[in-house]
Amino acid sequence: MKRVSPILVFAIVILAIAVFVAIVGNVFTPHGMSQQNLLARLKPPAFMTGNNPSFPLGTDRIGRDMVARVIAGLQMSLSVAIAGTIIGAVFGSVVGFISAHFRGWVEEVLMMLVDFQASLPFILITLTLLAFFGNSMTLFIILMGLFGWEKYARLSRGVVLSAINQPYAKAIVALGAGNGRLYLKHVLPNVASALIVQVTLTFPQIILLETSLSFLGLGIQAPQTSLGQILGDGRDYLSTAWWISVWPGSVIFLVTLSMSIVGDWLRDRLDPMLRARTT
Amino acid sequence: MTRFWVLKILRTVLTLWFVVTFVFVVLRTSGDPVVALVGADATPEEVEQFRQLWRLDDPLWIQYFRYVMQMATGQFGISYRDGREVIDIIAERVPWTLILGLFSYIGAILIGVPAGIIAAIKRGSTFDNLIMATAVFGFALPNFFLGILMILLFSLSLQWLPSSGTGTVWHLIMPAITLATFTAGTLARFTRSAMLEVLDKLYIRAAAAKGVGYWKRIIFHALPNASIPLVTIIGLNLGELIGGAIVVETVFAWPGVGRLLVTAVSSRDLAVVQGLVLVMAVTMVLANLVVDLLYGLLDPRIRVQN
Amino acid sequence: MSSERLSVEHLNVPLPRGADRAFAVEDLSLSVSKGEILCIVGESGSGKSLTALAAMGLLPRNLGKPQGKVMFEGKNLLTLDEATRRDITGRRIAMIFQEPTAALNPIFRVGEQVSETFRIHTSLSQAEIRKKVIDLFREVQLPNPEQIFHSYPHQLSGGQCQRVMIATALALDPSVLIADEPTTALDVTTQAQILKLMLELRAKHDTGIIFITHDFGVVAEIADRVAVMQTGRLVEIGTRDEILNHPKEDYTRRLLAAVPTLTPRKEREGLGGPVLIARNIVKTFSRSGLFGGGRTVKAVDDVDITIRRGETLGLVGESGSGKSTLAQCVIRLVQPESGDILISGGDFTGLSGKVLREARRKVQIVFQDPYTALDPRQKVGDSIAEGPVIHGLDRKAAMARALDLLEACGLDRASATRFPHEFSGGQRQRICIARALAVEPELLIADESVSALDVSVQAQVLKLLADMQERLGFGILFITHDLRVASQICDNIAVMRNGRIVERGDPASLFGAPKETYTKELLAAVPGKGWQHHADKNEAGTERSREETP
Amino acid sequence: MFTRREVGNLILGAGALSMVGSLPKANAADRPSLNIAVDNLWANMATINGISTTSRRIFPNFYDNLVDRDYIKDENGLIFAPKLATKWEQKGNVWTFTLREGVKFHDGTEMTAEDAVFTLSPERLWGAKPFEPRGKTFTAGFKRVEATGKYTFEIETERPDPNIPSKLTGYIGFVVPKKYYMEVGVDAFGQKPIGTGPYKVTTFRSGEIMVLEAFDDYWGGPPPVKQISWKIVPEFAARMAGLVSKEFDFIVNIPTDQEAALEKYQGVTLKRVLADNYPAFAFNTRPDPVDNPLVDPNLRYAMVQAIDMNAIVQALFNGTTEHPAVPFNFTEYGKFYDPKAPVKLPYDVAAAKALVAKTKYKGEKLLWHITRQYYPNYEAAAEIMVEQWREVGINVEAQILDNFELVYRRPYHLMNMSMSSDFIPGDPYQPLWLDWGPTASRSTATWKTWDPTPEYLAAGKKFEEAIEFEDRKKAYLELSDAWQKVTPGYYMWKSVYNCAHRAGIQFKFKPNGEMRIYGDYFKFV
Repeated sequence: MKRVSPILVFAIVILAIAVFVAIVGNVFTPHGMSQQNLLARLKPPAFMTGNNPSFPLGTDRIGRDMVARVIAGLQMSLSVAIAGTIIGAVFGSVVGFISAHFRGWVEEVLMMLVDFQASLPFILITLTLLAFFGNSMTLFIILMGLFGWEKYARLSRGVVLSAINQPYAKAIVALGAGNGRLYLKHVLPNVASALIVQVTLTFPQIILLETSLSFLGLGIQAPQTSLGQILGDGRDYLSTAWWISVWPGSVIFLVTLSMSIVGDWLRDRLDPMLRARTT
Repeated sequence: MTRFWVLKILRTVLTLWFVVTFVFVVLRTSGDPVVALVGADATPEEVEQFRQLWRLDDPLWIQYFRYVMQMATGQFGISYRDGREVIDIIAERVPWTLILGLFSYIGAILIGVPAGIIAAIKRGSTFDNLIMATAVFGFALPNFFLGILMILLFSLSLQWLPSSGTGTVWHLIMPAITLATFTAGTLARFTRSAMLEVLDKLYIRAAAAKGVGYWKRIIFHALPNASIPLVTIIGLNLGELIGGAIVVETVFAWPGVGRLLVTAVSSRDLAVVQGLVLVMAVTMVLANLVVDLLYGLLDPRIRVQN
Repeated sequence: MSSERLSVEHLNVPLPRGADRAFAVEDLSLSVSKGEILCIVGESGSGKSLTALAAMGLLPRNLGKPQGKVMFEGKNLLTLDEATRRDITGRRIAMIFQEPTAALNPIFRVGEQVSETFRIHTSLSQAEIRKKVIDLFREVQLPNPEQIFHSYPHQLSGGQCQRVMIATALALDPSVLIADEPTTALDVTTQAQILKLMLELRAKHDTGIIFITHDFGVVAEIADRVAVMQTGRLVEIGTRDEILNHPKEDYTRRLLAAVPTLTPRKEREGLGGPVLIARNIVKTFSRSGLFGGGRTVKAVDDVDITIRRGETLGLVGESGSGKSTLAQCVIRLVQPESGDILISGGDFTGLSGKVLREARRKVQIVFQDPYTALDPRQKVGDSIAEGPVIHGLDRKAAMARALDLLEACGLDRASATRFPHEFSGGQRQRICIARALAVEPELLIADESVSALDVSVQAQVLKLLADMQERLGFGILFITHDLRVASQICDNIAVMRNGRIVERGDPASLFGAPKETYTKELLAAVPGKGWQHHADKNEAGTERSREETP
Repeated sequence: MFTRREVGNLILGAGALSMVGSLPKANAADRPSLNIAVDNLWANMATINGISTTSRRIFPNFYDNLVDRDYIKDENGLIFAPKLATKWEQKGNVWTFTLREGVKFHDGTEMTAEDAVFTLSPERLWGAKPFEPRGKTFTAGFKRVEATGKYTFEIETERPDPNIPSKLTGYIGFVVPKKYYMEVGVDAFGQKPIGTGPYKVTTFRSGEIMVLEAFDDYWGGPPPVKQISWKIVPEFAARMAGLVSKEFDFIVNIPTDQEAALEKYQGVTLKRVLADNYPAFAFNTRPDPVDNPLVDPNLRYAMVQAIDMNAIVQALFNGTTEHPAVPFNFTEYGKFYDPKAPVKLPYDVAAAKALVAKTKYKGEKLLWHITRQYYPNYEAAAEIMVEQWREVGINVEAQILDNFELVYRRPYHLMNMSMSSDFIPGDPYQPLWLDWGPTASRSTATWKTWDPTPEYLAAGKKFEEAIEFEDRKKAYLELSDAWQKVTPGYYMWKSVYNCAHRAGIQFKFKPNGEMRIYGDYFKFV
């Protein structure tokens, strides 16, 4: 086995902690995410003077516990990112598989759709649709799901095309296997690595997109919260109550960073071309 | 050769037609287009003007056809927010975004590409790790956050740079850096892998066998080949750049199309939104055409197809 | 002064930690003299290419620094500084590679790439360089040198690219030329031309040539001296006659014995009824798009073939002749435009859907590259059992059949639970054969199935095929570009060119008295055709699986 | 506290006072320019169509009122001074105004009675199809506006109205040039406005910038600043950094929590005023949607009693403003103000719970439409209130929307709004009657939230007709009671406007948010 770099270990540990905290939720903090304490507004974190010991990471402008806020934000951001990634990956991959299988005009039409999506900056599509249809959680998740589907479609079309032209796929067809067996049992496992690498790229991008939208006021709406929303809300307080934005900012940064590191590692390990080169 | 370009252009036109249709469909499915485009408390004159522009009593397909023709000739209508021609409003914003975009784009290329090259040729070294770590940092930080941090540091504390707006070249620095960070990071990573791929090619080895020196191999043999996929990614990144501009222009009060979009969206100035969508789509699609053109120039396998 | 041009003394090339052995090249000593062709032969992994790369200073970075000496004109190339060595390697020692198309930079005109050598090492003017390059092109017999000068690599054929590479190598009249399998990727006729060219050049320039190959036919054709390598070590070295006809070492003997003979033989007797009747098969490829009007290529043009039970029909021809397309049409991986295919008397062309999938059982294929022919994420046992499962056998029975087949193919039953990457190329090809045979086909298509294998492995796989055919009685459509192999295994051979079958017959008549010029050309191009080894009969792995007719 | 004065006397007395705003002629060449970073600019700068906080702060720099409120002489601006009108007198139903002579519009034409009359005319404000329809509210009771000479005109009202000069201190008092206005139309006028003010508009791009240049033909003499640029800088951090680093001379809209931090920087002066304006919310009292639980007044009472607004105001504004415990009982209303007025619905969680129990309300979700970042701290307060309501079992969802158009889209149960109180200075006419009465958008627009009760209407009629203070106060109390009985809304706090400027400037910030860069309000020091 190759030695594992400490950076990778760090990244995996960060992601594990993030997922754990998001799942467990705020059982460790006595405060709810929307529980306010108007007498304890803008309290600094525990290591600073003037802190309130029951709020280890401080409080926000209406006296809500930052620990509870960040955990709730993390839950929301991760959920949105996961839901978005899954929707995008599944939809995009299906489109890719379909166009690779049918070729011809089906492929042309689907790839045109891909071109269309790629011809607009995604945030523009998001802003426009939110403008036309109004903000709602469902639309928001769908939009996050639409993010990056064209990348999956292009990618999966490419890898599927090359996979089904591989002799092993031909041999399996020659054995008399149907399409279901061919694609699900043989092609999918073999293209999965490329798709997984793409997931590690899309996932942090969705978190950042959600953050950007929150900054523009179009992200997750109160009373729900997300890391991006806390960060956006706290930005006016950067010079007076830095902790409001620095905590969620750090979490976003660490999660994105870790995901990218894991993604790079996965790509190095899973990309057959890279692997062939290094051995 | 000609066929290749005819096809390309046809595809481009089709994509734009898709965009136009998309706007039409969305407009139609999201409620009464009159209300949507001129607002609930529009004056009867506005409504009338709008009805005339779209001639809403005609059958849908005629409306659609006319609408497509209008979009094709750049008649985006009148802004409901300030009553001016949408095309004029956009036109006065475009140069600013171009300046910011070009400046940060060139900056990102000048930083990202050499960094990627160095990382590739020093593969596995501390230097490589350092560059790649910086690159990841570059896009792990939300750009509005980075922008505000920079304002607080360089404008408020150090007072080296102007905090926002336009005027001098100094005004350009912080927004450009904020905008370029993400792109530079992406480019560095991509350049690295493209270079690594090319450096392992047989023709690089063959060049070495001919006695071509190390740096000459890198610059004259590897780089031109690596630049072929790089051009694609640079083209694709234009979208990210425009997307980034939406946020960065808001942070730094930069009067470009990105901020226009944000104001237009929040005031539901849909004629402007619609115009912007089209202008941005045209930009992206043209950029993709340029990329294809460059691709052809760089890669004789595409250029010379008998 | 001795005539020795380049000598390798006690060369060691370390492998990275974790490799299966410590050194890629170990304690290797050999030399090449003026006007001499030294062939280094060995199977894949024997370290022959790395020796060349070490001499040129082009070793991949993941390998350690080579130790020992590579002496050239009194200097040890291994200890020279980069700049000096580069000057020598570019000017005095030149190298050409196995894949000429990959060795040329795709984005520069080939004339430019040859000129570059002059620009680096001489101070000639642009016009002088141009003249020299065109002269060189003429010398390496490139047609239309002026036009080639302005062409891009992708516009040239593989053979032309290799000529360009040779021109580059010869540009400064080097003292030594290292050629690393320069003809392996080329068609036989092209190979013959290149080999001829090498001989001419040697005669004209007195260049010392180190020629790396795995093909004893090539060795027989051009070598003055031969060095045999195995796992990084030199096995023996001697003159061509010594090595080819009187080898001292067992390993050399084993290798030689594995080389298929070009013995013309008759069709076997007792062949059964037809398992494949293909009539008037036509397949056209067009490069059309939305507007049509693209160019069309008739890959298969009105071809008829018949294969009987137990028969092996060889299909030979150069790349692009349509052999593989025909095979894919037969197995319906590619849909022929017209023609009828009957397998075991049943129509195969008109089938679709479920019926087609069921009928596929009757005809199976084994591909050229064993590395891509197996699903990398499927255990080999499951791979072999999959066919029977698809065709309705229950998993247990299918797995039992798979295990039996593994054993029959000379593999451990325990290998069933392992993944393809744990096997060598030859073993994988056996697995592929087992997989194909698991559905008990009537017809087996072997599409260049042994071309990528080392000569000893090739012999084993050929033997396996023949043995299995003996046992199960299926017909084989055997596609190959190697006439030696074809002559050894086939009952009948069809020669294909430009989508048509130009001539057919049993090896004896076809090789004995070819009618078509093309067949004659092909035969003439077989390297070392005049040479036939006379290995000891008791050598392992050399026994013919069946009687050869004299 | 505010000093209370005899408003009526002052009005009569003020006509004789000398004009304000005159200052020594500045040398045009060496006048400095100003950069002002604002959070936003309204899209339209016409006097009525452009009504908003963000335009109000700029308006008096290029428009002039007919009548001025003098905040220099009186903290509360209850002194009315001549501006474009130099004299005014009332005779029964008719007010006669005399205009200042020699006043020029920015396009060089002279302002005459024709322009003033057009400004207040039915075709512009209160006719059947007025150019600026919102004018109707401000001109209720107008019967006739007519020029009687080149510099005199009359306003006739349906019944005697002592408050006409007061009304002309506000938006409707900004005089616009008839000829230009008619030539370009109201929309174009809103984009390229012309007035008689000390500065003229040279550039206006609503999403970006407004540039004013000194109008040296100003009747009050050349203004002190050569050019004023109002630039939109959406991010507070950028505004703050720009002020501290002296790129901006002024910034506006400083989040309350950041005031202290900003004041710590050298050379930064923070100005804060309590504005005559109240952020509020309206209850939708109508059965639209049909299942609207808020039709039950008990639920509305409960919601009011569940809010600890004093704590919220203390927390969000650090005590810089206050919550009016009784609606309409505002301190700026002088004699109308009663510090001991009975609080009918005080903060009382137990009472609120009891009230909820009396209703059929079963925890259905109530939608509260809120315009994004429109009123400072509104969203934060909303988040707190939603929690406080949750405690008494009322489930409110605050929906933050991009603009009012969306806020006005049904269904909703609560809606944000703000109420100005200064249309008639010192008189509760606007919030109590103008904003809720039978002509108000609250009760007439498509998005109306209540139907005035007969009791309210009757009290309102009395109030409108009352001329003597005692009658008016009595009617006011009756009207307020009628309103509170329904409780169709809730007044949250008195708005705080703030701005900050660099050293070297002496500036008087007006409580209505106006930033007058001239006269006694602004000086370089």
